[in-house]
Amino acid sequence: MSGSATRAPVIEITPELVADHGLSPDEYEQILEILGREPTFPELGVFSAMWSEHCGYKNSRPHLETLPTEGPLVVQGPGENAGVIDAGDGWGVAFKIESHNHPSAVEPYQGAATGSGGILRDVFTMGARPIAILDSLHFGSLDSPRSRYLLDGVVRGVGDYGNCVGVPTVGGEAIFDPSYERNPIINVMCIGILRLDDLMRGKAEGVGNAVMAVGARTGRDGIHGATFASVELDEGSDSRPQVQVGDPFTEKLLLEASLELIGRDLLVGIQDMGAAGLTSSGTEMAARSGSGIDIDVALVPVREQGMTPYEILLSESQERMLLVAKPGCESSVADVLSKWDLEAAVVGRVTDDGFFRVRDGGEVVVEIPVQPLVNECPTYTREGVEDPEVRRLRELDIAEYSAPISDQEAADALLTLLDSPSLASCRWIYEQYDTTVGTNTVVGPGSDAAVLRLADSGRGIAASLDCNGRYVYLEPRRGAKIAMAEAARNVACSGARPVAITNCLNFGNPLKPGTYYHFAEAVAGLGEGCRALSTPVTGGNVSFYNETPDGAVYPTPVIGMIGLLEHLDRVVPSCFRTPGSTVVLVGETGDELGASEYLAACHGVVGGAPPQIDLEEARRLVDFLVEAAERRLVLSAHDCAEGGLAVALAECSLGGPDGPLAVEAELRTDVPAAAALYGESQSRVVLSCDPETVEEIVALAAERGLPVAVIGSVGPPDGRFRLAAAGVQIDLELDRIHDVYRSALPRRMEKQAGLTT
Amino acid sequence: MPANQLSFRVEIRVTPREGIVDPEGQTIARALEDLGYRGVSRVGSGRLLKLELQAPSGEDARDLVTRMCEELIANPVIERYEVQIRSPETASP
Amino acid sequence: MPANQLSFRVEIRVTPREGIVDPEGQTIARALEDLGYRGVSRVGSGRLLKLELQAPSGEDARDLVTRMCEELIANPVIERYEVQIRSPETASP
Amino acid sequence: MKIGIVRFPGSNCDQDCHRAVDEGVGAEAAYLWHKSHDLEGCQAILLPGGFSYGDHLRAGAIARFSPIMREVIAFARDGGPVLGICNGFQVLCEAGLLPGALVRNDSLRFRSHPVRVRVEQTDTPFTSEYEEGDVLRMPIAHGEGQYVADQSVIDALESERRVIFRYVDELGQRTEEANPNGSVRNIAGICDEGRRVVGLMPHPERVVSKLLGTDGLGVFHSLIGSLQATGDGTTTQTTRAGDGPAAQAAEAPATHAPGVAEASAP
Ligand SMILES: Nc1ncnc2c1ncn2[C@@H]1O[C@H](COP(=O)(O)OP(=O)(O)O)[C@@H](O)[C@H]1O
Ligand SMILES: [Mg+2]
Repeated sequence: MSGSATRAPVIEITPELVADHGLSPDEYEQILEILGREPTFPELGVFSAMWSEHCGYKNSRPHLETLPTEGPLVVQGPGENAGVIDAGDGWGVAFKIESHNHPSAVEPYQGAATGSGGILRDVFTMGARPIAILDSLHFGSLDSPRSRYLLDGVVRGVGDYGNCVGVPTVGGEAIFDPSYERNPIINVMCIGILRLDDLMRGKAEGVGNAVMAVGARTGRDGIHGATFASVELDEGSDSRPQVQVGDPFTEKLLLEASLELIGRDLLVGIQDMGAAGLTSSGTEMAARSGSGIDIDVALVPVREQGMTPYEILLSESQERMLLVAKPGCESSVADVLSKWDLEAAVVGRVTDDGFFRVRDGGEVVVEIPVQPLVNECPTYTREGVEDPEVRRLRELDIAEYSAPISDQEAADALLTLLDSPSLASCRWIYEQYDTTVGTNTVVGPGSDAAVLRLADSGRGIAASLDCNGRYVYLEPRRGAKIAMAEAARNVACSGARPVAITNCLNFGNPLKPGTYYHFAEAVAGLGEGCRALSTPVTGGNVSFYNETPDGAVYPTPVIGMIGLLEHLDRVVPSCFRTPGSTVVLVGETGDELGASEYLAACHGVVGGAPPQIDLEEARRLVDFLVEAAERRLVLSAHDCAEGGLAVALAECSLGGPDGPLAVEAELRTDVPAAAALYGESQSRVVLSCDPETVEEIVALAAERGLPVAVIGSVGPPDGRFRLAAAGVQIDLELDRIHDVYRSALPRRMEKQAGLTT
Repeated sequence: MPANQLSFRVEIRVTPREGIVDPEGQTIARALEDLGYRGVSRVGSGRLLKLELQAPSGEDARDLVTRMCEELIANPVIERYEVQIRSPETASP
Repeated sequence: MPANQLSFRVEIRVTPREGIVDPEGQTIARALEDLGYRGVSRVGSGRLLKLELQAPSGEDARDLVTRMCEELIANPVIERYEVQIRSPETASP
Repeated sequence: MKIGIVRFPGSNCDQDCHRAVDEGVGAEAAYLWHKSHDLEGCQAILLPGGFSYGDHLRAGAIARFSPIMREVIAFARDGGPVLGICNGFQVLCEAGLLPGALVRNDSLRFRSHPVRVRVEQTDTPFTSEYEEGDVLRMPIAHGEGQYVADQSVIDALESERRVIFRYVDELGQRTEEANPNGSVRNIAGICDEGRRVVGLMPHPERVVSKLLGTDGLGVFHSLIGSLQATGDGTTTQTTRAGDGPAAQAAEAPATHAPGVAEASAP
């Protein structure tokens, strides 16, 4: 059903109304200047949405512009629905990340589901078939019922959506810290593959070409979602923000129909109607092409009666796309959509006058020049100031925690860490995700990086999502560099060469100087990391206002790293596979307990400086790992991260597909025992290899200037986990630590069902 | 259990709030049409919960059920619920 | 549409057949208990379908709805259904 | 020899099945659109996994009314081999080609992980290449995989040896822990009375390559072998008169020994 939209009464534009739309008086002045007159009410809505933080990047753009975005493999950098890299032989990999923090805080199931839906659309509108999803989840402590409720709903939401569409969820991270209480971070990354010949973009070219709205009908849901994502969650207010409901079944139909339309060369351009719906898709497509667009809201299929132009323009109903058909292809386009039981309506035409013009039947209700609307959103560079409390915590004297510990204390600490939900097995989460549909998943969740088959090329794609918010909080620049290095290391552990990133910058209110400082420093660190590792940014997302009444969440710039693997049959697993193999530690272990999970989980301390990171060394480590895999020197490779060497070794022994393997290891070092076992010194990797190849590995590491030590062996038949360092010996029954590691999440989650409070 | 408890039969219906999409209802509507059923419209899907409740009075029962709905059974952001309580007299047919 | 059609409001409740597991009902029962609700028993879950129907008479409406249920809406292997039809008079409040 | 793979709106293992047939065992695979009335001469039909019609109402409830399902039902009633995997199994139960029903997992959660299933019977077109008692490792990925049926149906299934796959542990033992969804008697797959229609919840089509595991290959090799053994595979023409071109009887007579899967170039 479509008909004339309900004629809205003329609404007077008052200063209050302008303020309610999140526009400052200066910004309003700029609007008056652009238009040369007062805006109409729908025009005010359009500006408000496009100049929101979410669409306009007001507070972030100047910093984002410092990130490197070019490289030999980058086919499409930031500015499109998703980034694309060249994967060889005419194959491309499209990928992008998206946050859905605020909707998920209110309605975890639907919030997470619609986040997955949006990022899938961003990828398949590039002409790519989505082959994998990864999710980065940061929640409050699982001791809180609210956090358990949120985790339960989010996991179901991410799972049900991907499962239904048939895209496997193959990796991610789950981190728990009270800082995220009530404002969880839900970032979802999607990876798709395409023939580069089929690469599609969100363009609106060719005067007179039909602009079509396809997919679900437009309802009143999520109006001003983009603005909503740009304000703090207000505890007291009961004006519940509108939450959208996802429909993965329709999404699946849209996915197949879109790929068929692109494959048959019927389209000029296509874009998801995501945040700010018809407004952002229409104007962004026109802006990219330097064209104009003329639409009639009366032609848009709607779900509810009496929708006004304002509502139709700003609705964020899910599973909708805007596309521009090639001349003469309109009816073929309609045929394809109807084959997939989808609705399509011609709602307008491409013009060449550079205006976004919206009619309601005959009457023009919006007429805005596209370029300033899309590209001249005012941006702000502010003064960032480090919060003194942060500095105090960073400079906290943590020397006392390096005091000698007993064997018993060392063992207890390991059990505590393996029981910490951030370090424990995530199996409870990923067993709710279909990880193998599509038969591209060579390495699924539970490894350092997921590895996917790149069609029949014999090559692979590796991907990892990483961010330790505690590091970034305590020292943002270093924390961001660590996130970069860790993501690259994870990918390289699988044998793949890291080639590009997407990123999702989750921060608090940027108007607060402390948050702004975090943001600016973290982006600077990100840029350094990208340059040092030769992994340019191809896109990303910024989510501000992640605040709760207790303050901002930890600054959390999540890195989505993509790597390419030359020979899929040389992929390296994370965990020990072979009894009798030798265990090797690459990298230097320092006296670095600062910002560690050990301090947080075992001593309740958040403080100290995060570990040192030398990006040049990080790069040499990556080169070493890639070459070792290429030469088939290693049987497994696992990155040392949160929880230090002891936890890394335990993960290697517990995570294999055929059950746990015993291990016996000793690290000779002058570093105090607690730091040797649990410190989080960077650029370290635990390898296992055939005893015969040890020499070659040692030589290769030395060639790259990397410290290396043979520390033990896999699979003594006594079924124990033994690790000695600095005179302290951990000796635990394998089954015991396995139990703790495996049951940490289910033990907390399965005792209660969903709560809605 | 205190002697002065009464027994109630409760039925709770949870349906999508006005304006929230109902993909399930849409699919069922289409299936009915494909099967040749004519004259069907406004198909809406929902969940149903039945339970028995001991409470001192009908008013207490209603209070309790309302709290349950708000806390656990429905998510008011996207769902609405209706409660039907049959008092002890009418409970036994 | 023929002029002599009446409009009915139909509500269909589908619940697990006797003897068929109802894990959803059990889980909700457990959750309610965990949350401290006492005196709740016999929790059962089901699905709800609402629709509007045009039919020449109440009898026709019931026939039609029964056919829908048998053919599509309930699976007799595991489910039973109840139908409530509100006639045109009572349909408008 | 041609194997048909039905695509319902919401099917999402159709491509995996296609690949298992053509790359896995080198036979010809053809997609059959749900709106079509024509099996296009296929000698066996696969109903793939996924979420046909979004699993709305009940998994498989709406798909069974698709035009193509009318043909599939007729084909099956005439003894044509039909395999339903996951959602396909649900469709077969809804369509009445297999008894019982699949309801929500007892955990109320979607479950996705490798399981082990024991081959209980080898006299079906989809298990003839296995040995009775073989323990296969393949993934499950479903929210509604708990097999239920009346006691009399279960008794009949058991006494007629129609339980084809059962969830077991690494040692091949039927244990409660090995049962991922609460299915009665650990049932993972069954067949119809004629033993030509088989449904199972795990995904053999996901383990048909060296890279990802090969335990599912036997299902497809069995099918090819049994089609070759019976000559043209299909016993009768099942396309309704007037519905498109008459399905060609299989072009190639069985020239290979039964059980030898040979790539037949499409
Ligand atoms: N953190 C970031 N780093 C690099 N590019 C970014 C970042 N955030 C956003 N971008 C880019 O800015 C462009 C505008 O994003 P937009 O499409 O408005 O985002 P969304 O899809 O979330 O609505 C996109 O190309 C996006 O990749
Ligand atoms: Mg976008």
